[in-house]
Formats: sequence, structure tokens, C-alpha cells
Amino acid sequence: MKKIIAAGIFGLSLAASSLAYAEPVKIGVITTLSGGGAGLGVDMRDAFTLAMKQSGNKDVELVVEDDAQKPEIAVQLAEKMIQSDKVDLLTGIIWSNLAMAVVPNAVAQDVIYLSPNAGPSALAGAKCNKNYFNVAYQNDNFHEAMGQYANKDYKKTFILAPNYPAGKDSLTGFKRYYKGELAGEVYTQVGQTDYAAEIAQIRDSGADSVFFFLPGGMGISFMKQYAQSGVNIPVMGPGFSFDQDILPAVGDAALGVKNSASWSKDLDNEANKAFVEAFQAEYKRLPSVYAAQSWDTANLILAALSKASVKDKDAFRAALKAADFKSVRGEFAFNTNNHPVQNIYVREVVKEGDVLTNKIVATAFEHHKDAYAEQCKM
Amino acid sequence: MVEPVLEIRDLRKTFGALKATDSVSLDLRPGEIHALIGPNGAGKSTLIHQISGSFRPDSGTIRFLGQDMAGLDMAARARLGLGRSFQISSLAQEFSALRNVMLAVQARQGTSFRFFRPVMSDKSLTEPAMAMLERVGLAGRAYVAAAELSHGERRQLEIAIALALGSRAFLFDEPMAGMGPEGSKALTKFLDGLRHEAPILLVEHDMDAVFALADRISVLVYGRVIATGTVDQIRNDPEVRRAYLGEAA
Amino acid sequence: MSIALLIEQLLNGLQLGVMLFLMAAGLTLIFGVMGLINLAHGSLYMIGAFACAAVAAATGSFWIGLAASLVAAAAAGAIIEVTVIRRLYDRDHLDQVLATFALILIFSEGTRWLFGSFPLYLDIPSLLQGAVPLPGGGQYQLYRLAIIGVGVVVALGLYLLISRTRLGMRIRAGESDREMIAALGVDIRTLYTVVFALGAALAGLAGALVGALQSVQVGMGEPALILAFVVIVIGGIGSIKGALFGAILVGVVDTMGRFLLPKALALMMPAAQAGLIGAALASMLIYIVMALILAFRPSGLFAAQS
Amino acid sequence: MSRETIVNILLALLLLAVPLGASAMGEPFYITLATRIAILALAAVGLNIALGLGGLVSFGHAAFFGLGGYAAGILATHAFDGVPLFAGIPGTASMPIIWLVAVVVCGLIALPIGAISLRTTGVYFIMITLAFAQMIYYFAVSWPAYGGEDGLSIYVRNEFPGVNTTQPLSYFLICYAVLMAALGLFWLLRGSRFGAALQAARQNATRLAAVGITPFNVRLIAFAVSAMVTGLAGALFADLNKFVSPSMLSWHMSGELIVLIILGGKGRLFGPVAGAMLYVLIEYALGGITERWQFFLGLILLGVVLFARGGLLGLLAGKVRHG
Repeated sequence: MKKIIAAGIFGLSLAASSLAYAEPVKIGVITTLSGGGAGLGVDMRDAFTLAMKQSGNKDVELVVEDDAQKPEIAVQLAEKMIQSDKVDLLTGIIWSNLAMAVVPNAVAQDVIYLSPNAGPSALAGAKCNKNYFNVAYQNDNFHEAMGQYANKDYKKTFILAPNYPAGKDSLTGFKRYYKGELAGEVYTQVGQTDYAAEIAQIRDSGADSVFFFLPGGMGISFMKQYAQSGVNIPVMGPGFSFDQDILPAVGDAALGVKNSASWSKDLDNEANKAFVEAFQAEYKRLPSVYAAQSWDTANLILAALSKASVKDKDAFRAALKAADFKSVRGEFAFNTNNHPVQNIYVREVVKEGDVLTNKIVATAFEHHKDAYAEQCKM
Repeated sequence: MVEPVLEIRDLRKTFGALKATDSVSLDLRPGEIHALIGPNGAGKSTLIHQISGSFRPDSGTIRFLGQDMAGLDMAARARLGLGRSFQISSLAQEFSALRNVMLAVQARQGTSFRFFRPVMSDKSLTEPAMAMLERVGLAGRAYVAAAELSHGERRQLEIAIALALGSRAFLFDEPMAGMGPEGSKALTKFLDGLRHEAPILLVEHDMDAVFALADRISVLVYGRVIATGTVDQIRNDPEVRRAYLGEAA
Repeated sequence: MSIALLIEQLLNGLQLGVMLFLMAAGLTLIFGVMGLINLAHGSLYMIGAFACAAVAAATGSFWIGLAASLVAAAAAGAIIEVTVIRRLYDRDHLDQVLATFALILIFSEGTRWLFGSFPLYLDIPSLLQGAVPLPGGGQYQLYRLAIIGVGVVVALGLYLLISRTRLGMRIRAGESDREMIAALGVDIRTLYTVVFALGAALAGLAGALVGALQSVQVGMGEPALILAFVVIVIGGIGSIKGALFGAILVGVVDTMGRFLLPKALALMMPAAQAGLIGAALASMLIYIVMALILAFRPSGLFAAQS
Repeated sequence: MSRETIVNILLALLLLAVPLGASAMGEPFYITLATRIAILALAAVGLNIALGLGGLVSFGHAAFFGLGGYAAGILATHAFDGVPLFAGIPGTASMPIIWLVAVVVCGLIALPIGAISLRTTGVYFIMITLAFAQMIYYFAVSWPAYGGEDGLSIYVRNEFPGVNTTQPLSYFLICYAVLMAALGLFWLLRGSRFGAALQAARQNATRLAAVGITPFNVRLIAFAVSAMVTGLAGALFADLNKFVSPSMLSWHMSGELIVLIILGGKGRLFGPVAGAMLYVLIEYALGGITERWQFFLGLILLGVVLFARGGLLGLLAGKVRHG
């Protein structure tokens, strides 16, 4: 929506340093800034603009607009940014269905798209593209990690997810690594707010654990209801339902839950410490995994810009692919399909003073790659 | 004896405890005006509704031109030639008088599922419609929206529509209501001539008109027909006088 | 499948039905008395939830929050009635749909403006924490039982209000004949504002109660709104009895559909596939039921005589 | 020439002039914007047949918009992948065939939906049409074969004989031509015998029955024709976005279509065009100014309903006149 000119305060000192190309770069950010899913987009945008501001690179111009979580609007914005604003790069989309609407067309017009969050399997496999870089994860990754981790303690897991593609990918991902028996497999309605019927089934199923993928408000609802239901079976899930954006709304119900993510605020590396500190100082709240991924996306772009001109697509793509930046996730590289090779951690929800947050308790995968890279012919 | 055009036998309709139509039998013969009178709430309109098909009777039969009407809806009865006017004017308010009549003309022709030819330049619709308006004396107001016509003019328009349908019998529900003395007089004259085209079942409060026009009169009280007969018979019927005038017989 | 599970699911259906009733009662009352379709009813539900969450966070008491939700929703209702809704009574349904659709946009973005983009926290009061044993060996969440109780109380209260009080008499009169009660000297403008605020308060109550169970976030009212419309259309618009019956029917059918359809299909096909197709069918189920009911009873089950 | 006719011609010319000018100035995005307007206007012209002429407030027309979109998406996907649809019938990337399929499918689905819905009236009709649309919406969300919630991408825009559809201006002209044809159809329908019966059914159904025309039949056909036009718009919309998803079927979309009509002026020939122009423009302009654009959009809509009855055309061309 707002056109933000990110003119850095430290501009002079840093821009003078060595390799930076002094031509303007325009980045289009399409993200969700209104409606129920706005929290994720706001975190994405805030981290991205903060990273750009801190870099002091005053050649970068951001065009940020709200997609209202509607695919048609996202498509229209992408068209506008490509044709009218003439952006060099696109990024920002949070949701898989919006990414599926925008990405294939954008990359076909030879615009480079960097995904700060969604990673639908189609774009990782058969329909991968040299102009599409996923800086976040492939949708299955976190679920695979939880499946792997579940093998340690559990033999009979009850799994549930919403009845839509990301939900099916999720359970597929979990089952790909989980070796035990399933106590039940349930698909809930998208946007469902009441899980009493499912919780009753869990109680009745004789499960020793529950794995669920219910992003956004669905996860909040599920956890609050589960905690009150008197069912004491341990719960686990991907980090989405236990991240900084929604933990305050879930409350103590989330305490102790194991969840998987590629990032946690206690990850021990310099870049991460600097990021968490800067984000907290600027916005007076803890960053979420969306913010972390977005921060990485911004820094990846900045690193590539310092090596190659964005006008020279081949050189710029090569610079992106090298992933020569300090990731807040520690080691980070791109696989052949331009999707991340990274560690996936298991975190536990803990309380630090009054604030609910996560700490890492295990590493589920090291240098994990997604399952679709082989189908990608690039 | 001639076969009646419309024949009603033992019709009954109740709303809860109220007997709105209680074993009504009457008929309408070719060429006659049969007036239906009775005090307010006697069930005249309910009866008309059942004949025209907007209410379904609880029991009894209605035969029109020898055919049983049970199971036919209002539109089907209209297509068979049962033309009606409404107690409260019922017109397509936004349409002009002419277009209201044209609707009847196209209905009569059975051509309502033609999608492209503009109606306003279609002489097979406009000419007969205009002719009907002329007959009722409304030609000068042909292009005025029904909503803007005066009360009396709307009554005339309703009759023009019934005429345009080429009805084999007319049900007129208080056509004189709201008309000035001049209008009533003109309409009375008009209806007098109309009976030779098709018989009329006339519900009317205007007693001068009823006595001037009716060949026969039926009196409805509390849903029952208490008397049927010629004007003179009805005038002198003690039960009618009691019901109507509250006279002690 | 045990008896305990079946009882639990029936209770779940009942509880969902009760929630829907709180929404639907206001909606149907407003339609019955004023002839107004109010799409913004879901926004009032959202306001109730946000007010409860914000006040509970500030004071530490759910109960004060609950009171605040009633006040906030009723106030919001009264304000929009006076400023906007009042002008819509004489309009056709189309204008009402559009205007209240616009109100949804205003309320949703306005709420986000005030409270930010992240969901709020609202917990069940400590008095109602935990679960209670059920006959047959199961357990049931105490709070949900409390919600069922609230629903029964509200249903009874509405019954008494409408059949026994002066206000109720006027509401009934307003349903049957507007001019009549105006002629009797009842201040119809005030009556309408009161009825609208009452409906709004019920929606706010539902929002606050549900807010403790689910996510308090912008847009939470819309799914509830659509379901409430399904309820009142099934029950017969304008009929409180219809709303109660429709709500419980929808609640039970939806819950049982989600629970039983995949199980039934699993008898015929592999479990994973049965889960998917069963879930798809379950999400369509209440709309199928509604279409069937309207096909045979075009004015709903308890249509007010017109 | 009446004032409304002049306004109509101006609107038609304006919609044509913007993309031509944008093309000359090398601003292709405004062509896309104008194409979007033309397609939304087309969808609303479809709804206007039921709603404006017949008084049938369908709150479920997104169902047909989305079905048309899915017809385009599914046929194109099968053509792209070279997999037959079923029973050896191949997909196709030819727009005329896709349009035909979209129109026929929508017509066939509208008949049973209409037949059941038209048993009801008023609010019940509004709600039962919504219910049918919700059924189709949830079906699309959870049916895995064609992408479910994620939707379906059309990788290459479908073809039209003799036209390079990937050219924004050419595609706009196709959509514009279809819109004009649909407006022509609307104009003919409105003036025809059928149109007379349909409008009479809105004004006074009892009167229509009393002259022997069954309102149900007239309304059912109008509902189906209306669905067919909206379905055609859906197919075009899918090709514009090169993407179709369940959000085209959502109740918000149904609401938006109604908004377009009221914004422009209901029952008027060019009402949907004026409404779509205004709506897309407001959305685009506000979106450029503030993140809170939906808040102000709401205020503007409210203002129109409360203070500008008759919509934009009501302001520009005065009250509706009937012959």
C-alpha cells in the first residue's frame, strides 16, 4: 500500500564500501496487511523493511501493498508491480494459495520471486523455475521434522489438518518420516473454529500423541479447547501454531508443546542475536519465524545486490543461488530446485517471565532437503 | 337449460376456526351478470380467490367450461379464459397502461418466451392493446405509468387487461370502488354491454350498479349463500333484509 | 465407538447449537420486528469477543470482561441503529444487504485499527476450568456445559421477555403491525433501537463466550454469521422458536456429520480417502440440509404466519 | 437521444479509451485494470438480468462466476498436460469452446438450483442461493483433483482464433467485445416479450399469473440466462488472472457482484459497467493511499446506499424511465 523509500541512515558509510552497484533497485512486496491473517504479513513486512533500513542501501525502493489474503487481488498487484511500477524483484506472499496464483505467472515474465514463507510442493517439484527462490521452507519440511521426532517417543499418533492442499501436504510430510501406527487421521474444515468433535475422537482413539497442523486462528482455537478438554495426550505440531504471533493468544495452554521450525529466537549465532535485538528494539515485540524468514530474504537480496546487477538476470540469479549471506538460521544453502537446505529444529514452548516463547530442545534434521527436488528439471 | 360457464359446488374453506366459505354453490350462465353481494367480511374475496386459483379450497368443486379446476394454478386458469380484476388494483406499477395491456395480449398469444424482438415496435402487440384501451376509454392515458394513474383509471385498466385476454368469463372484484359518480355510471354502461361478450361474476358494493346490472344476485353472509335470485326476489327476501339491514323480519 | 463418545458428541452438537442460537436469536428478532437483514451481526459478535478479551486482560477478570462485552455490543448496536440502520427499514433487502456489508468492512478494519493485527488472548475463567466426568466413563469440558446452561437461560429469558413483559408485548405487536403500535402511541423509534441493541448484546455475549474457546481475531464473525443465517432460514425467519430449533439442528447435524461421515465412508474405502471425502461432504452437509428443508418448506420450519 | 443513452455511450467510450491510451503511453497495467473492469461488469450484467429485471436477489452468483472460471481452468490444464478429461475427451485451450462449455455448464447447474430456490421468495431466496454457492465453495475447497484451496494455474493464456491473447490490449478487446455483446443481449431481453414478462414478475407476480403467465417459468429461465452470462465472465476472469481458485466462489464475491450493480444503478443497462468502473477505481486508488483501504471502501459504499439511491447512473442520468 504505502510506498516506502528505504533510505538508510548509515547510507553514506556503507554505500561507499566496495562492490555495491549504485543503480536503483525496486522490490515489490505483496503481503497480507488486512483481515484475520494480517499478523503474519505485518511481521513479514516489518522485518523486511527493518533489514533494508539497517543495511543503509539507499538504492533500494520498496513497493508494499496489501493482498487482503485474496488470490485475485494478489494477482492484480503482481501485474501492477511488474507492468506499472516495473519492479525488479517480487516477494512477500504468506499463503500457499496466493503464491500459487502469483508465482507461475510472475516467473514466466522473467521476474524473480523470492518466497519468504509459502512453499507449495508443485513449485518445488515439476513446476520449479529458475526465477523462483524459496528462502523459507518447502511446505512439508516442518511436518517431516515432527514425524521424525515423533519416532523417538510415540507409537500411536492421532493426526489432523485442514482439508486443503497444505493440510494434505502436511500429513503426507509427517507420515513420510513417522514409522509408528496412526490412531486416526482427520481432516477438518478450513476456517473451522470448534474442535470439540475432533477432540472427542482423539480421546476415544487410544492415541499416545497428537500431531496437528492448523495454521492461524484454527490452531489457537484447537489448543485452547484441547487444554480444557481433560485429554492429557501430548500434543505436537509444526512451529506455525506456536510462534510468536499467536502464542500470546493461546496462552499457557501451549506450555511444553513440542514444535518444529527452522528458526528459534534462541538459535546461537551472531546474525540471529542482532536480528532479535534490532526487531525488539524497533517494534517492542518478539519476532516470529515469519519475521526471521523475511529478514533472511532481505539480506539474501542485499548480498546478491552487492555482487551483481539486478538488471543482469543470469548473474543476479547466480548471486542469489550462492546464498552468500549471514542467515539467522545458521547454515543456509539452496538445493538444486532453489529451495533451502537447512536444519529443522524441535522447539518447546516455555515461559520467560511473563512472555511465552520457544527454546530449542533437539535437532530433527541437519541439512534437510525437500522430497520434490528430484522432480525439478532445471 | 343452458350449460353454465362457471359452476361451483359445495365449496368449503376454513381458516382456523373461521368458516370463510361454507358450502357455497353457485353458477354463472352465458350472457348474464351474476352479482355477489354481502356485508364486509362475508367471504366474497376469499371466494374469488378460490375461483381464480390463489387459494385452494378445502373441499368442493369448481368447474369452468365443463373442466374441473382442481390442481390448476392461477396462470393455468387464466389461460383457459378466466379473467379477473382485483379488489385492490394489481398492476405492473412501473409499466405504462399500454404495456400492462400488451402483457395480456402476449399472454393470450402464448408468446412470452420470445427473447429478442422489441415489443414496443411490435404491432401485433401494440395495436390490440391500444384497441382495448380505447374500448375502456383509456387511450389518452396509454403512455402513463400505472402507478401514476388515478384510482378509477386503474380500475379501467384492469378491465382492459381482462378484455385483452379474450376471457370466456370475468371475475370483477369491486370494479366501482373508489370511482366518482360519473365514472361509476360510465362503467355500469360499459359492463352492461360486456355481458354479451362473456358472462360476469361481479362482486360490488355499489348497490345502484348491482341493481342496474345484475341478472341474478347471490347474497353471501358468514361464508354462506343465504339467497340467490333476481333483483326483485332479493329485494324482497326477508332473510336478506335481516342480514343486510338488520331489520326484524 | 463407545456410548461415552456418542454422548460427548451429542453434547458438542448441542453446545454448538446453543452458540448459534445466541447469534440467531438476535438476527431473527431484528428481522421479525424491523424486517431488516443485518449482515453486520457477525461484527457485533466480534466486538463482544474483543471487548471481553481487552477488558479481561486489563482487569484480570473474565466476568468483568463478559459484562463489558454485553455493554460494548449493545452500545455498538444502538449506535449503528441510530446512525445507519434506521434509514434502512423502508428500503428493500438489497439496500440492506449492501449497507450492512459495508458495515462489516468498516468494523473489521476499525477493530484492527484499534487492537492491532494479532489475535487477542482470552481464557476461560478459573471457576469453569477443566472437565467433569460423564455417565458412561467419558469426560466433558465444564465450560462447554456452562455455555449450554447459558443458552437455556437465554432461551427461557427471551421466552419470558416476549410473552410476559410490556416490551415483549410491543415486540410482538411490532411484528404483526407496525402502524398499529405507532397509532397506539408507542415510541417506535425507541422500541427499534432497544430491540436492535438487545439483538446486538446477544451476539456480543456469544462472541465473548466463544472468544474464550477460540481465537479472538478480526473476521471471526463471518463464519458465525453465515451459520446463523442458515439457522434462522431453516427455523423460519422471525421465529425465536424456529431459531432455537434450527440452531440445535444445525449444531447437531454439523458435529455428527464431521464425526460420522468419515467413519461411514471408511466402511467402503481406505481410511485416508474416506477422511478426505467425508470431511468434504461434512462441510457441505448443513447447506444440503438447508436446501432440502427450503425445497419442501419454502418459509422454514416455523414460519411466522404472513 | 435520452440523457441515459448519452451517458451510456460515454461510459462505453471511456472504458475503451483508457486502455488504448494506456497502450499508447506504454502503461500496460491500466489495460489490465480496464480488462478487470470489463469482466466484472460482464459478471454483473449477468446478475443484473436476474436481479435488476427479475428482482431475484441472488446472493450466490459467485457460484456461476467460479464455475465458469473452473471450466476454463480445468479444460486448459488438461490441454496443457495433454491428459484427456474423461472418456477420451481432450482438454482445450480454445476460448470459444471454453466459453461454450462454461455457459452450458452454468446453465445446466442453474436450472436445478433455480428450480429449488425459486420456490422461496424474499430473504429465503437470498439465503438459499447463498447456501447453494457455499456448497459448491466447500466442494471446490476440499476436492483435491484441481488444486482445492490452492486453486489452479493456467500456465499459458487460452487462445482465440486470429488474436494474440497474451497481448494485454488484444485480450482487453476480446473482453470488451463480449461485454458489449452481453449488454446488447440485456437490452434486447429487456425490450422483448420475455423481458416484459420478467419485469412484470418483479413488479407484480400476481398480475402476471392473472394474465396466464406462470411467474416461476419466466424467473427460472431468467435465472439460468443470468447464470450463463456470469459464468462466461468467470471464464474470462480465469484467463485474465491465469488462475482460478475457490475464492472466486466465495460469498464475498457474490456480495461484490451485488455491490457493483447497486453502485452503478440496479436494473439499468449500463449500471454494472458504471459500478465496476467505480468499484475497481476506488479499490485501486484507496489501496494506493492507505493500508486501511477497506475501512474507507466501507464508508463510501455506505454513503452510496444511504445518500445516492439509484447509484452512479441515478446521479448521472436521473431516474429510470419505463416505456
